[in-house]
Amino acid sequence: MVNPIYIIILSLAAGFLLSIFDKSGRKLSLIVFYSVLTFNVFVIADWFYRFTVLGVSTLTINTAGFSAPLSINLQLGIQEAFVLLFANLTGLLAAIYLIKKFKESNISSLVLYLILIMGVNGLVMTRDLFNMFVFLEILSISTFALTILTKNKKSLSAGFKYMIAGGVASTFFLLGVVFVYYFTGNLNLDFINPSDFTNYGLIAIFLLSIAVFIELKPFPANGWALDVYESVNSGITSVIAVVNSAAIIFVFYKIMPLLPQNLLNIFGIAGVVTFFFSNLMGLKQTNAKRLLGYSSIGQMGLLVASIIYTIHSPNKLIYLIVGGFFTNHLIAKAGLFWITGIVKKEKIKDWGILKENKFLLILFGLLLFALSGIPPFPGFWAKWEFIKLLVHGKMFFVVGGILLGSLFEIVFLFRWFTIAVKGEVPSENPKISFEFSKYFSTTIFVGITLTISVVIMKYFYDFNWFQFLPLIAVVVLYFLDFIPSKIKGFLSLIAVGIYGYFLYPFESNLQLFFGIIFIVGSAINIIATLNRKNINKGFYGFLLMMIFSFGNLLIAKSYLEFFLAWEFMTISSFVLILRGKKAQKASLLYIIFSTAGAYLMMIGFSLAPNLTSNSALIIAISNINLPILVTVLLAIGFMIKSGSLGVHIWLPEAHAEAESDVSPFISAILLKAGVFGLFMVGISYINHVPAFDMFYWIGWIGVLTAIVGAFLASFQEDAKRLLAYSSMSQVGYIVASIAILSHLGWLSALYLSFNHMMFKSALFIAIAGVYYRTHTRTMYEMGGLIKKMPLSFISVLIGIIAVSGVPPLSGFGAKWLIYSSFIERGWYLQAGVLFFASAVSFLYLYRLIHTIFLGQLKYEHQNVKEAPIWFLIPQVIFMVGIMAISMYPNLIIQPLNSIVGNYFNSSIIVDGYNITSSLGNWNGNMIMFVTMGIFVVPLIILVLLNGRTQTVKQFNIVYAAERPESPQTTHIAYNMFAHYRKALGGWGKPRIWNFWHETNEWAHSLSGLFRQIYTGNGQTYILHIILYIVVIYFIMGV
Amino acid sequence: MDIMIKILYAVISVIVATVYGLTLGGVVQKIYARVHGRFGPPVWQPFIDIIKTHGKRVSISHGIMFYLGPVFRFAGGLGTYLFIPVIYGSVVFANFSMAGDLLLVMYFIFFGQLGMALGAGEGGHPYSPLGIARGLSQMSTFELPFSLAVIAVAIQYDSLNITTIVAAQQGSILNWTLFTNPFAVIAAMISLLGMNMHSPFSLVLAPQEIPIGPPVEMNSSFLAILQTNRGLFTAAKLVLFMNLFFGGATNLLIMIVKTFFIYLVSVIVGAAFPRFRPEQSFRFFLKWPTIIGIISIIFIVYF
Amino acid sequence: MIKKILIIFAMLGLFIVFLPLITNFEFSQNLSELASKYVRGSVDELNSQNVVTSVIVTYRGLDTLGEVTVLFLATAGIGFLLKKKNKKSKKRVASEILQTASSFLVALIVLLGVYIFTHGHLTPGGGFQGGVIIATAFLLLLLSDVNMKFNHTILQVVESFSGAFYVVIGIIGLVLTVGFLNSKIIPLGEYGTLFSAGTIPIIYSLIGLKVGSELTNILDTMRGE
Amino acid sequence: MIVALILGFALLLIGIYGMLSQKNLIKIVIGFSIADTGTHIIIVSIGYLRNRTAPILNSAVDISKAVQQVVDPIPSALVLTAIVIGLAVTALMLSFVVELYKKRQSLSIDDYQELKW
Amino acid sequence: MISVTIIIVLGIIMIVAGIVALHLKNLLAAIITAGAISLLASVIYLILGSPDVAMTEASIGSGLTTIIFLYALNRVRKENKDD
Repeated sequence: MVNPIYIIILSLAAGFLLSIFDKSGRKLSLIVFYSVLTFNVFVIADWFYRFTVLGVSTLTINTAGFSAPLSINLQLGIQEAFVLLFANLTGLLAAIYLIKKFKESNISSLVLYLILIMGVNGLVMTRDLFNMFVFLEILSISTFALTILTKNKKSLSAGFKYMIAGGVASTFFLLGVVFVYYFTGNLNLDFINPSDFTNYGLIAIFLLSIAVFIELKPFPANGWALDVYESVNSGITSVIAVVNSAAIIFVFYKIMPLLPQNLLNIFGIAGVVTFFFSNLMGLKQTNAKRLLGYSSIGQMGLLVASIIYTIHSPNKLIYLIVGGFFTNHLIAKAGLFWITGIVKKEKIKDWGILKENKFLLILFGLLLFALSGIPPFPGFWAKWEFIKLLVHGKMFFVVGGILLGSLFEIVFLFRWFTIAVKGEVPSENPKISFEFSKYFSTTIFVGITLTISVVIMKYFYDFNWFQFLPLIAVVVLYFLDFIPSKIKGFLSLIAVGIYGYFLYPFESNLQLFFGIIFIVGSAINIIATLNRKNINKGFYGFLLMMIFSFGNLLIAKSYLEFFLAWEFMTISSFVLILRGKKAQKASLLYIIFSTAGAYLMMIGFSLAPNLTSNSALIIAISNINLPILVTVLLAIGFMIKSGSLGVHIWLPEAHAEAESDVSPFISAILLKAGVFGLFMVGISYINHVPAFDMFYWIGWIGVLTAIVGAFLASFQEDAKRLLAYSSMSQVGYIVASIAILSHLGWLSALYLSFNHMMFKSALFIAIAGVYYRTHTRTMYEMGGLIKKMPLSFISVLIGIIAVSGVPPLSGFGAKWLIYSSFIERGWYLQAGVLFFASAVSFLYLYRLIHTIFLGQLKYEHQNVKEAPIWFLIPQVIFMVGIMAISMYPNLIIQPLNSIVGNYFNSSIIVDGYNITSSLGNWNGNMIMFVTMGIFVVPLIILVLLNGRTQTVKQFNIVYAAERPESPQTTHIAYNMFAHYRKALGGWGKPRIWNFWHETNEWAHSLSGLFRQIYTGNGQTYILHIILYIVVIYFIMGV
Repeated sequence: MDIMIKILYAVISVIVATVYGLTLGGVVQKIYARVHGRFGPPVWQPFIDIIKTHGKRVSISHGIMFYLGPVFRFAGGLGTYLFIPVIYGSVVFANFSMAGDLLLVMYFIFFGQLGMALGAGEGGHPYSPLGIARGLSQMSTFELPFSLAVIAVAIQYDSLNITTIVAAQQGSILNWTLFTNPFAVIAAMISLLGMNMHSPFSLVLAPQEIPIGPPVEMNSSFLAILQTNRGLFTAAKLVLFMNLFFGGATNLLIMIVKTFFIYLVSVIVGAAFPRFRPEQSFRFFLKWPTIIGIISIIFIVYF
Repeated sequence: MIKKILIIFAMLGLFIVFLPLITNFEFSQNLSELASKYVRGSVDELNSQNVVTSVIVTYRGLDTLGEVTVLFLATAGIGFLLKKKNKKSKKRVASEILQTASSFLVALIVLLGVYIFTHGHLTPGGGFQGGVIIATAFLLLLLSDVNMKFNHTILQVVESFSGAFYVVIGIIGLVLTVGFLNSKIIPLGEYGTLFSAGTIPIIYSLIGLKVGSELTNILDTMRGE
Repeated sequence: MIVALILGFALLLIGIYGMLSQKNLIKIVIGFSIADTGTHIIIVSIGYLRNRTAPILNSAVDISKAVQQVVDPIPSALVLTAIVIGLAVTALMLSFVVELYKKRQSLSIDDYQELKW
Repeated sequence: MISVTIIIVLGIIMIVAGIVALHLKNLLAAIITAGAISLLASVIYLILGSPDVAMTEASIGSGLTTIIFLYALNRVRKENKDD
């Protein structure tokens, strides 16, 4: 137990003597330097341990032999210890990071650094206002001087701007301090009574607080900070962004009790405004460090807002929210700044270099994920609880600002990430030099953030290992990554099997049904991935993570568990999509839309009433009367995931650009997660029908999705894109059927979901096989492959028949159910549009099979072989499945009937194989046999009558005027439905795409517009500060 | 034994329909010729054609799908026909209509078209996919008014069961859908023009543009099957229309009379109008008949 | 132009912010409670005549330590920033009379400085003022002899050790468990004499030395070559 | 002494105005220094009590009544610290100015805008 | 009363000096003028009963700061001459 004042003493003594030590060599001074920094960390860590675990009470340290207020006193409590622990740790690690610099540079740099850290400790612990000013100056001056650790024109001018801004701020702080003394006769925080500030006395407190607030870099008075972040050495920047900020935010926290409520409110809003605008302006930023600067400033704004808005909450919540934001920002930002120093690429577009260095890329990714508030990192929990708190406080504008700001942040952070993973390696300096110290610090921080994440999950939320499972999967497979891909594939298959076994006893059959889609469907699809060669680092980890999060969705017992699984699903699928060769843009779109959806859901869940039972959410929700707003928000969130019209534009990109054996997962299974969610909303809805019939509109959206998806699919040249739009269209049917909210409707939705899972998996895998052999997805580059890949052809044939709904295959059942339910419900026009969509679907289905398998074989494909066995196995399984339920529809209709029977009274009569609705009937079995009969009989006749038929070679086209020369000119495939597009005229314009494109452009233009205020002129920045002070003063209105 | 009798009846029914359909084709050829001022082929010309093409010495196949294409096509025609109760009250002509309802029939129409398209596709002739692309596009457009009309009918009779629909139209000529729901009938009849692919909607076979269209590579027996199917399929469609809109038929004669006149409508229109360009055709179907179809639904729901 | 208008707005705004502080200002008639305690305590507890000194060195000793640190940082920062150039500049010889006179004066001025910081607890002034005066003495040397070179090692040693001793005196208080920077760790002496007020004169002397050497250093660095 | 207070604020405003309006880096620092002086005057004038003497309790002051006779020592103590800190900051600023000038041979703040947006 | 008058007179001089210092083209003169402000300020401190502050301001504020300013100016000028 060391008195923490020794931190100050030792640092000072060492600082004073360091230049003397240096006379006998740099080694000695370095040893002293690092020992002191380490000492600081240990002292504080020891105290932190005492406070948290042993429950020691807050420590007060008097100086000069007098007690406060006579003398200056320091205080070390759990909060101080928490802040200081991270500040000192960051200080130490940043120093380690900078070791090379410290070895070379002037001894003064060590002195400055050491005293900077001392200043932070003093600033956090002191309770005296003027002492705070002194420590603030110590901190500022050492920082000013350290900005030129790497001296160049940029860092010098940035440093100067920083100085004059800091100078102005401290002048105001000083004024505030003396006027506080004038009004209260005291300088010690513990002895100042906020009620002494009557009327214009508030100005004193205003000056004090605004000065601190300016130091926290509020928008727009923060240009100087951005310049500093951009130009200063990464190690020092991390200290400024993290250690200094931590200290100053704590100062703000300390003086907060003095502030009147209206000023607090203003600061809260100002924090949110800062968060929003800095993230908005980050959109257009291309310089890596400046981008981090924007993010950093934004996070500080968020932190301020979170401190202000949580002030009246229980301690545990404050720790989680403020502590979460705090550590999250601190660690992630420091780590990212360090990485920018390692990578040494100013422009974000050059960051493709990172993919050469996998370890660094993982660190980068983890830190970036942490910064974006993705589970399990602390920011996620903080955001969840914070939004919940704000929503309960009805502060919707604040919520909107924060979430929109977060979305912008996601955009630029993930853009950066995708560039790092997929971008081009810059031609000059294509190697990242290795420096152990730099890697060391960054790695430690990543480790710490992961530890904190686990601590939060374990101790704040008490999740069980099942909820951890997606993460465990990633970690375990990360360590098994050296194993060849095939073995990992088998292991994954086994793992999914075991997982399914443990998952199995479900509380309801609906869960079981989706469990089959999610788990069994995934398992079969995994077989296709066994075709992978080599190692395939990271693939199976994220695949398992995704599959396990699907399963966890089913058994989630609370909103948070559901949302957690949902986020895990999003992240893992994002990473999987990103693995595709050109998936940079696609994955970015995906994550942006998913996040937007997730944010809506977050608000929705926050608004939802508490659950009353301890069942899985899908069951418990039936007793919950969701307000209409919640229903809308959740529904939009789920519909984004299922690619409904308007928010579908991520879908084709993601499906098309993902690796070809990943696409089936996305289409066949991931989209069903959205469907599952919609069912959840529906279950609550049917039990508590609100005044506003929202599902009517959802129904229309589903219907329009179906038709637009079908049309879009028809105009694609890319096979996977075609299938993607087809998925969109099919899920449109499902969404519309759910929206019917009737027995028949839900029956159709479930039936189609199951069917779609099978035939779309089969189709995607078949196309994967074709792609594997031909290396192209562009359909007109193929043709005639039926002769080379007959099995794939059969699979596609069965697949498209099932999709199209032509009897006798199971697709017809879906169509029959859907139309029956629509007409029964009275949604006639919708049914008509669906009919149309269904007819249009023939266009793309024929196009798919014709342009790939029929027509003229290309010369370059003369030697392609049938798809590998691993692709064929799952296809066969799905074929068998489709045939089985086609022939014996009862296999599926019976159980579905009983599932839906839990929610609605059954409206169909199942008699043998005959299914009768109020409108008509359908006997799948009989249809199958009749069809077989009428197919076989003519076939036999033909074979008997036409024994002389001879098969001719390619190009022996009998009735062509000329013998065609090249397959390219003979194979009609390109822009096959050009005339249709022409007929559609103005309807064929990509309006929705244009809309989002324009939105994007607008956001970037706004970003460009707002950042014009940062003229780069130090004087203008001062003007901003002064104007900011004046404006806040007038808003406060004393 | 029951099933054998059923099959026997079905065979009879199919043969009758095929013969009738082919004859109808011959008659229409004749009418066309007379309208054009020619003498025209005999009404049994279709039968002669079938036998002749079948007798061709050279028979060429481009592959398995090409081989199966005509089979699919014929099966489609058969199926469509077999799932329709042809004559109200008749056991022989009830076919397999108990297997499903109107929706089944509508979707079974696609079966043959899809199969044919696949077979033609493998033929490798550029005209085939051109024709199919046109055909599928046009099909999607005329399906829209047709489906609206069907929905209107379903609303009207609160059933999708063809037998039920026919039963509801019995008793008086005024019970026919034609009179109770005229808009639906108009929409459907316009669709029928497209379905029958007569001028001005003869995009698929379009003689001067893509001669013959999809079946361009079909020869000998393959072509013969297609020609047979053309008769059966035409009959099936006409019977379906008769059932839905014109009160059905209680005996063979009424059926022949009614279907003939239904067919005549498209023939007359075909003789009077020149062929549309593809996009004109698509746009046409998506405009007027669709509007009429929507009107029919509104009409039946609100009046 | 827009900027000018904004500046005027800003200034006007600031004026309005400050205005209530001026218009409503009332001079208090009595010392605040805290100040009264300081005044009394300076006599009763610290035995120091100069209350300001008591406050600076003892009561708010931590501030002063920080203040010294700030100056130290500035020295370090300036040294870090303005690295010496080894460029030869034109020699300019000052007159001999000036040099001799200044050497003589330096001793006197240093003596004055020492007087001021040792008497900080009795008269106005103290470590900082004394330190500045010492630095002025060296400034005189710098001005009279352009080529004057200080022995930086000595400066550094003085600076470092005076600072370190200051801290050590603080620690003694901690070790004796009466608190960091407690000035009562040695006898308080007789009121009003040089050796009174506990460690105040010692600390002020150390501060004086430190400040003097630091400022000399700053001046030397700023002067450049 | 309200006059001193007004003077202090006036100097503060003049200094800030100088920082905002002057292009020359050295003048900006001068402005800062003037503002600093202004602040110090404000602080001292806050501590002033009418008709009282300096808080030095030598023979001129009755020690027992010292509390009624001296001005507030706290602001003086604070100002002392503030002045030293002001010096430190000013000196550091000036060395920045010198270095900046070395890099670009200009004293105009408008010439140092390469970092922006 | 005398002290108030002195402060007013000094104050006016200081304010004028402040404005002049900012507007002087000659930097040397500007620095000296600014130094004078500090010097006058120390007189005011003396009047306000703070001899400690007065000493400090005189030595640091007006003395040392001005010298540092001059040195900085000198360096800048030398830099200019060198090139």
